[in-house]
Parts: sequence; C-alpha cells; structure tokens
Amino acid sequence: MSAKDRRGFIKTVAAGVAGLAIGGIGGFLASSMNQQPTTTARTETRTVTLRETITQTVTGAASPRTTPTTPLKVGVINPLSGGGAPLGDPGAKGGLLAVELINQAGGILGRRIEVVGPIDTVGLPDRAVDAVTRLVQQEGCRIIIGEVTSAAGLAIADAADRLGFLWMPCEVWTPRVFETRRKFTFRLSWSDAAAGVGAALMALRIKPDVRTIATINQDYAHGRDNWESFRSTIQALKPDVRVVEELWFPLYGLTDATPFITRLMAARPDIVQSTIWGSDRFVFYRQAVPAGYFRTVLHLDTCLTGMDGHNRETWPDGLYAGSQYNRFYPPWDLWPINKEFNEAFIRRFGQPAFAEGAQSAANMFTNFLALKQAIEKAAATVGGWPEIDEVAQAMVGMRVIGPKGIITIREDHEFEGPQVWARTKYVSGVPYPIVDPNEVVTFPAELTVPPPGVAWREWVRNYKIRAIT
Amino acid sequence: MNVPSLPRFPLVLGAVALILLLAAPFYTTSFNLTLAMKAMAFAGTSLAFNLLFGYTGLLSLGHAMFFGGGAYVTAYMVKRMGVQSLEILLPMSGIGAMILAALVGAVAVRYTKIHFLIITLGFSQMLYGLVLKFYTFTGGTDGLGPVSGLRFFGLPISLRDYSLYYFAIGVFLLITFLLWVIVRSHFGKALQAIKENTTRATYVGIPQIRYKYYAFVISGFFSGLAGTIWAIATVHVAPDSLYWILSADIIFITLLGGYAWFIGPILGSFIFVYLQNTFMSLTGYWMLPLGAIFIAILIFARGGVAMLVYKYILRARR
Amino acid sequence: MIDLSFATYYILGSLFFASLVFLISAGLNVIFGVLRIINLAHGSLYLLGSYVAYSLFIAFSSLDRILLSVTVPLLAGLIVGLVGIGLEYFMRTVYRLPIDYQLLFTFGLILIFADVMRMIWGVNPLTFGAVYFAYGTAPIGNLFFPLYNIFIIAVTLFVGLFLWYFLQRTRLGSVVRAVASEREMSSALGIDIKRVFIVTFLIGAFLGGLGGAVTVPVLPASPGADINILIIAFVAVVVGGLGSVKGAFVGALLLSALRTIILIVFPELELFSLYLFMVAVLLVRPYGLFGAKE
Amino acid sequence: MTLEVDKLSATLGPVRVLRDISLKVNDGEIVALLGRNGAGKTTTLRTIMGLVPATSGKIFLDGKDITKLPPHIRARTGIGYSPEDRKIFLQHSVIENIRIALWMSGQNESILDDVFDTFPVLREMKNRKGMYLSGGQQKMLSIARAMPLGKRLLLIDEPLEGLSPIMVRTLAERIKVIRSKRGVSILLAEANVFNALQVADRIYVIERGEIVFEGSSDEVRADENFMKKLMEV
Repeated sequence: MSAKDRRGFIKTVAAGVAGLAIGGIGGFLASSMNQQPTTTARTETRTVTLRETITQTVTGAASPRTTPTTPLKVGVINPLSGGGAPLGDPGAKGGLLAVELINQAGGILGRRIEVVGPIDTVGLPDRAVDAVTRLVQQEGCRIIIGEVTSAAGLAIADAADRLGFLWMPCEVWTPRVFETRRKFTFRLSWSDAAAGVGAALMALRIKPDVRTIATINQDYAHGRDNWESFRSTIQALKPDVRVVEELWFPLYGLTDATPFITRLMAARPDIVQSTIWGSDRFVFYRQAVPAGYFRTVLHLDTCLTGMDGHNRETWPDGLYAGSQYNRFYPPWDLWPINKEFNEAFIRRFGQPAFAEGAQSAANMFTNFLALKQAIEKAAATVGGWPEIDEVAQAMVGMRVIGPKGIITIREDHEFEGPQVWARTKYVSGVPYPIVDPNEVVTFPAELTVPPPGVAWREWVRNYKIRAIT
Repeated sequence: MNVPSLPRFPLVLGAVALILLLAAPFYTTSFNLTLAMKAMAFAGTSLAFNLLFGYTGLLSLGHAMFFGGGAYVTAYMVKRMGVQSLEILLPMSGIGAMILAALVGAVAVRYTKIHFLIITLGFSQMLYGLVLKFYTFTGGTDGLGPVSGLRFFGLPISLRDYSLYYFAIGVFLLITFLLWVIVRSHFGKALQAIKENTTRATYVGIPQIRYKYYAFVISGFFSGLAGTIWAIATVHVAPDSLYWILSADIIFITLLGGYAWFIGPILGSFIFVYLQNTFMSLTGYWMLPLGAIFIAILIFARGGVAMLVYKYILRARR
Repeated sequence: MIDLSFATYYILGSLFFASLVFLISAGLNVIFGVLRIINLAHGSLYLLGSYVAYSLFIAFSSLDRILLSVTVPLLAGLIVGLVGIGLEYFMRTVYRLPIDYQLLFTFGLILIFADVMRMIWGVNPLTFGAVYFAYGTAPIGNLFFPLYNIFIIAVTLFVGLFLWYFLQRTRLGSVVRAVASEREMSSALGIDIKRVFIVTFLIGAFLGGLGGAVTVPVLPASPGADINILIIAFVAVVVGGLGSVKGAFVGALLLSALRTIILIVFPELELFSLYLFMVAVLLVRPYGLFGAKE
Repeated sequence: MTLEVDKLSATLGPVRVLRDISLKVNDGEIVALLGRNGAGKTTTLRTIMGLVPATSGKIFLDGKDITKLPPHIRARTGIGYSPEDRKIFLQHSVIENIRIALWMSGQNESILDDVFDTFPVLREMKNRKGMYLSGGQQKMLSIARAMPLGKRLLLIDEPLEGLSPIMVRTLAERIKVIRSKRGVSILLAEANVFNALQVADRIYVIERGEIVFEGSSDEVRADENFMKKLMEV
C-alpha cells in the first residue's frame, strides 16, 4: 500500500467510525429524550431529604481511637474581592450554610466543625498559598475548602500535597489540576474538558447536521481549554465540521461587545460555543439580545447555573445552556434536597445565590457533605477518628448525595456526575427563565468526563461514543 | 526630601535582625518562613527600585516587569526546560531581567519625572499583555508552577529542611550587600548628584543619561534576582507578578520603609507583607485598613518607618 | 466578508467604546490639568457612579425609562461630584508633595473605595437593563444596532461640547484654565485657588460618576471594574496629552479605533498593542498629542 | 501711607532671603527697589503679595495688617502684581487675560478702556493668544493685567528689563501715566539704576536681603559716586 493509499484507507475507516459514532450518539440521545427527566439514580433516591443526608451517620466497630472533643477546624478560602468575587462570595456562603446545618445536626461523629475564615485569596496564587499555609500552620487546619480561579487552584493543589492538607475547590475548571497525580485534592465540580465535551454532544443533538462552528470566549486558559475540548470532540465525531470564527474577549473588562457580535453574525456559524462568566457575560448578552444575535445564531453556553439573576433582557428566550447544576435542576419536586438547600440558603442569607453563584454555593455545600461522609466512612473502617490520609482514601469511590444530585468520586479524585443541558424558556408569572422540562438532557459522566489516567486532550481528539453500561 | 546627615542605624540593630532572621526556623512555623521569603523578595526588588528612585530620582511604575520577569524566567526554566539547578536559575533570572532592562532602559532613561513613570508603566504592561495572552508559553492566567525539585550544586533544596529558606536569605543578603557597595561607590555618589541637581551633575562631568542607564540596568538585574526568591517562595508564578498593582506595591513598600535610608525598603517589605497577611487573615475587607495605612503613612510618617525608628532612637539617646 | 452595514456597525461600536473611554478620561484629565495630580481613584469614582445610578434606577424604576436615562445619570453624577468634593478635602494634604506620594494616596483611596462599595453593594454584577431596552434598536442592513449605544455617544458629544463651552466661553471656565496654566499667578490675581480646586474636583468627579451612571445599563457594576476602566482611560489620557480635554477626546477615538482593529485582526495582542501605541506616541511626542510642555 | 513693610523676613527652603526689611510707599508715589540679581527684590514683592510666607515682620496696606491674608484676598484689597517672568496665561487671549483680573476686582468693563488707552498696542491684538505675543508685549500685558486689581498699589517686577531703549522710555512713561490717571502707588523692582531713575520718586537699595540705602531719586542723581557704585550692579 502506498502512502497515499494508506491515508485514503485511514480516512475511510475514520469516516466509518465517525458515522457509527454519530449513529450511536443519536440513538443514545433519542433514548435519553424518551425517558424524561432521566437518570434512574435520581428517581431511586427521590425520597431522601436534606436532613437525612446530614443526620445519617455510618457507625462502625468500637473504636480504639477516641474522637477529639475539640471542634474540627476547616479552613474556607475563596476570592471575596476582585473579579472572582461574584463566584467566591456565594460559594463561601454555601459552605458556611453546610457547616451550620451539620453542626445543628450534631456535627461529624459528634464533633463540631469550626470554620476558619472565609479568607480572601483575591484569586491570586501567592495569596492563596499564603492563606492555606497560614491555615495549616497557624490555625492547625488539615482540611481546606474553596477557591475559584485556576491559577490559585493549581498553586493550592501543589501546596496540598506539599503541606499535607485535604483540599476541595469550590470550582476550579482547569483540567491541568489533575495532570499530575494528587494525593489530597478532590474536585467535586466539573472541568473545562467535561464542559466542552458536553457542549459538543448537545450541539450534535440540537443540530445533527452541524457543518460550521465558532466560539466566543474570554481570552485565557479557561476559554481556550473549553473551546479546544468542544472543537476536538465535535470534529472527532464529525470530521467535516469547519471552524469559521474564533473570537476572544479581552480578559480585563469587556465593555463593548458589538464588534464581536457583528463578526459572529457575519460568519454565520451553525453553532457558537461559549463559556463566558461573570460580568463579561452580562455585557455580552445585554448587547447581543437587541442586536438580534440570538435570532440568527444558535448559541451554546455553559452557564445554566442559576438564572434568577436574569430576565428577558439579559437572557434570550430559548437559549441552550448546560451546567453540572442549576438552581432549579435537579427539579425541586423530584429532588427535594435541591429545594431544601435553596430554601435554607434564602432563609440564611436573605436572597438566593446570584447567577453562576448558585453553582458555587451548591459546590461548596456538596464539598462539606462529602467531607462529612468521608470522615464517617473512614472512621468506620479504621475504628475511630481518622487521619487525613485515611479520609482521603475514604473519599475514593464514594457516592455523595447532595443538591447537585448524586455524584461519585473517582479513583483519580475527579468528580463524576451527570451534566445537565437544556433549553430555557420564559413562562408567565416567573420573571427569570426556567428550564424547559421538555428539553432537558443529562449526559452521564462516562460520556463527558475523560477516564482516569487519560490525558484529556488525547481523549477528546479521539472521542468516540462509548457504550453506556 | 533632605536626609538628616547623621542617620546611620546602629549596626547592632542590623545584626540582631539578621540573627533573628537566621534563627527563625527554630522559633516559628514554616508559614512565617514563607512570608519572610516573600518579604525578602519584595525587599530585594524594592532595594533595586530604590537605587532608581531614592538615589537617582527616577520614579518607575513598571518595576514589576523585572521582578515578575525574573520570576517567570525561573518558573519557565523549571517547568518547560527542566532546569532545576538554582546556580543556573538564579543568574539566568538576573540576566533575563537585565536584558529586559537594557532594552527598556535605552528608551526610558531619556525621560524624567512623570514621563519616566508613564513609559515604564507602558513597557511593563506590554510585557504583562504578552504573558497573559501567549498562554502556550506562559500558561496565561494559570501561570507556571510548581517551581519545585530544586537543587543547588547537586544538593536538593526544599523548605522542609529549611535549605530553601537559607538559600533565599543568601540571595537576599547578596542583593543587599552588592547594592550597598554600589550605593557607596563613586557611581552611587554620582547618581545622587544627578538626583540633587541634574544640570550641575552634567557640569561636573557626569554623563547623566549613561549613568541613569547603568542604574536602570543594575536595578533590573537585582530585581530579577529577587524574582527568583519570589518564584521559589510562592512556588507558583502568575501574571500578577507583572501587573502594575505590584509596581505600586513596590512604591508603597519603599515609601513605607523610608526611601531616604538604604535599609528603608527592607523594613517596608517585612512590614507590608505581615500587615497584608494579617489583615487578610482577619477579615474579607482587608483592603480598607491597608488603604487607610497607605494614607496614614503619608500624613503622619512621611519619612517612612525608618524615620520613625530614627527619631525614636534619637529621643532615647537624649 | 465585511460589507457596508458591517463597516457601519464596527464604526458605531468603535465610537461607542471611544465614548466610554472619553467620559472617564475627560474627568481624569480635568483634574490633572488643574491640580497636576494623577487621580488613580478616578476609576473608583466611575464605579461609584455605576452603583449609585443602579440604586437610583431601582428606586425610581416605576418612572418612564427614557426620562430615567437622562435624569439618573445627572443625579448620580452630582452625588459622585459631592463625594469628589469630600475627596478634595483630603487630597489637600498631598498637593505640595511629590508625585510618588500623590500616587500612593490615590492608590490608597482605590483600596478604601473598593471595600466600602463592596460593603454597600455586594459582589454581584449589578445592571439595569430596562433603560437599555427602552431605547430599542436600529436596523443597519440586516443587523441591529442598540440605540442606547447611540445615546451614550450623544451624551459623550454633549459632555465634550459642554466642557468646551464651559472652559472656553464661561467666566468660571476661563478662571479654571488660568489656574491650570499659572497656579500661583492666578492667586496673585485674586483667584481663590482652593475654590477652583473644589470646582475642578466637582467637575472631574461628576464626569466620572456620569460615565459610570450612563454605562450601568450596558456594563454591570462589579468589583474590579474600577481598575479595568482606569487602565484604559489612562492610556487615552497619555496618548492625547495629560491635562488636555481635546487630547482625551482624540486619544479616546484613536485608542478605540486601534482596539477595534486589533480585536478583529489579532486579539492576542490587544493589551500589548494598546501600550505599544502609548509608548510609541510618547517616543514621538513626549507630552502626548495635545499635551502642553511643562 | 499706602504700603508699610515692617522688619519683614522670609526664607526659601533653608535659605534666609529677606532679613528685617522695612520700607514705605506713600500715596501716589513710585518707589523703586534696586538691587542685583539674587539680592531679594523679587522675594520682597512676592512676600508682599503673599506668595512667599513671611517668617517674621508685618505688612500694612493703608494701615491695615495684611501679613496673614492669603494672596487672593490681598489682591482683592487692591494690590496688582506683575511678576518678573510675566506669567501671562498663554492659552488665553489678551482680553481674557485682563478680564480675569477685572472679574476678580469686581469692577465693570469700563476700566478696559482705561487699560487699552494706556497700552493701545494691546487693543489692536486683544483677541490674540498670549503665547503669540512678543516679549515686550507680554510685559505690557502683564502690567495691564495688574491694573484692574491694583486700585491701591501696583507691584511691578523688573518692568524695564531686557527692553530696547525706546521701549524702556515708552513703558516708563506709561507707568507714570498709570500713576497719574489712577492715582495708585507703585513699587517696582529694578536692577538697572538708570531705568529706575526714569520712573521712580524714591529708591531703596537692597543687598543680600537687607535694605542698605534709602533716598529720593534726586539724591541719587546728585551723588555721582553712589551712582557709579550702583551701576556696577
């Protein structure tokens, strides 16, 4: 076989594989459409309440180790000032709420949690490292929860192994956190890789004949990684998909989005992927809605997190968006924990977490639930109050039930849980958009999260629809 | 400002401070050692900054460019080139920052006062813009890290056995000593002459543009060395080490300590780092007290902490 | 392909951005021109204007939107102007100090302002879109351009004209310019310098607050916006010439045009190119395009 | 007595520039303060104007103590000041320059005619910007601008310095006209004794911040030796 022939052969095989893959995903998506609103796991546990998840304890054999009578010190860090504050502040609140509820219910194995902080990290690595070092060495915390930005997250993950503390970020999306093996870092929130793959699957679902794609994102690693994951996945599944436009917002202070909107509309892509956050997203939507952008372009966003900060002016009708969590999804009637969590949050802080802050709050809340469960699980195994590495071991493979649904912690410490993708709409009487119950898809983790030990770039480049077991 | 002619802090005070610094691992946590390392990094770059500001009269609002530049050279070589030998990293950071200073300085030293300030700000923000956006090389906002697995002439260096801390002290003392020598030399005196009266300095035969240029390049070099301390102290280098806010911090440190004294910036650095950290650990609203201190220094202690200490000593002697 | 309607859209967009930059840099420049102080806290005044306007919009949300869009910015600008007068009182300590202390002082103010605003308005992005949408859109080809952006451009032109008229055609303006060019001589001619400083700060802070207020329907007020806007306005000010309102106007236009082009052609170089432009202008004209030699 | 300066001292930075200076200007009198560069002439005028704070001593205007008043209040009580380096507003037109002083003096526009009658050349270029005037014209503008405020006293710093002989004669004559027409007292600083003698009724000689001589112009003219000594200035 000559080189040319060989290339031709490979192409044919690839096309065949891709065809099969698309057929496969089509079938899967069709099936997921039929059984609304999906995930058997949720229906199975629909009777579990928040109180139960907090009060239930796993008790073990009589312990040779005694439980310390002092409170368990847990450090809480998050950016509370600067651009990361809209996520960091509600995140910290979610964590504090969890601690209060757990303490009301008697603490962890009877031991109260004492929060040290929340300490502002400004989202900067050096401040974050200072904060965690102080928490560990001055305050004696062995568990630290929180942080939003990737830069600080990477630095903390390194520090966690160096200083030996258990760390769960609020939401750090960068896939690079787990490029090296972490002993003490557990991420119970999604990554850019997973978000991008989910977006690609959703794109193929709502527009199976997609030919051209484009992106509009903030110009830094978060935006770039997310887009790479999306593009690689969709091109792996449909090699003839072309990129017609890549636009990057200036990172600091988007003011005028009109040139970007104009260019995107001029390029006429079938799908636009985007993962803008914070005040930039407000600016973009605010200016894109009246420009008629959403009427001409199919826009896919990863911001389906909390929509009650929005109205028709900042959020177009019929927008497709995805997330690992939404304030109203899992649906409150089917999944009471989410309802109770949100009601408790409003009761405690007077108002719901704003926009993306909802996800941060739920993440931090889940972190504490996971912590409690892991300590109890470890205590049951070792018979007594566990050491920090025993808690870390107990984390692996754990199923955590919380406002986000049911999530599993994998052996590589990554979160494994379903992604929610939906169309949003307005109904009369509700000022904010709601998830259209007829157009919700949840992608199981197997489809969206790169498996343990696999480099995410490789994985998305060779993305295939795998059989769901 | 006119420096009172007498002020030389008693040598004893410096010796005590040095002993405290050297003995720190025996009486404090390694958290405080990290803070001390950061303070030493700031001190190094502020001393270098003060060579331009306090001695030559050039106010730069772009010094983060050399400081962060040095830190980035270290982090880049560790992360992307696998160089882990500090005996290579340290001089390379200094030289990297020096080359940068040589390029920027060729333009900048022709300006004075506010124009010097603006042009240094412009260059540092250019570098920041590049580092931020060319993320394949620099990691973008994620930065570069961890700066770990370091060795010094084959010996493994880490904070666990305090060798990293002592290495930082070594670099810090080296910077301090060399800058001290420079300040005391004829060259240093010439710089002060330039600051006092530019026209007269030209008149007595000091080629002032050339001397300012030398001062700029030297300042860049030592800031680069300080950048290495920063990189090994924070372990993770992010673009904020190049941002103008950090340049403003350097100015603040120098004024806080007292720019009229050689050791002013050192005092300023330690006070700044500990203040900032204490405020941040106490409250989420840490900017308010810090800003208030900025302004209080301005109103009540214009000569900086060094002046306060000096006055105190004078009074105690009487 | 970029046809005529797209070109129009780009140009309008660029003018819109230029308007934002001018609104901020004009106040910065008025203050610098008279007081010779680089007021780093000007971005904070801008953000304060945004927050105050947001609260006013919410408080009067039942009124007509178009009416609100005109009155609220004026009111917010006035409130911020009064805050500016208060600032001026504290600023007196640094008038006679060297520039490093002035920078430090205004930098300290940034920190204090940031925290105070965070205490009052929290961290969430706050915006009042109803006003923005009340203006509707205008079709350009098959595109729609938001008319509120045009409104902002108009406000900017009005502010520019007002400033020109005030400075060139009124008694007080003439006095302000006199103080700007010869401070000491002005006092020897019977001008009460302190009062002129207060007026200047009132105007500068008013412009900053107005800028923030007029933009809050488009750009949310959120922590960090103060520094972001300051950095861009500062470049425009330096390019146009410190202390020159005309310079700020031209600087804003040039900067915006450059930025629009760079964002289309090579977005990675956005921040870099702005500062490259600034440095390049300084190399050719050290006092900026319209700056007066000191 | 329009102006009385009593044992006035002033410092610039660490340097003591004026030492116990005492001088008087009577109503309608032109007095010249003669001295070489750096002798303290300019500082004397600036201290009287309030631009340099007095460290000790007193200044009286029409018997009223003005030592503690800020410059702009002094100006409004009737002192006009024309500094050595002119300090005209370069971006303002000629008429705007004068108007500022006019507004501050609280008088009506009629005084403009008075000013332009005194300096007709300024009327011709009243809309020209200050930066486009020649040195002599700027000097004239500077004096003209001092007129509206100088209801009682004009302080003129080296009005005749660096001008051509014809210009010196014209300007000296103008200054006398101002005095006779508006009845103000004038204190001028001068380095050149001949120039000073052209206008002044009385002369003070200042050296190293101290008044070393006081006498009428006629006395000076009469004493040739003293003239020679002063010429070396």
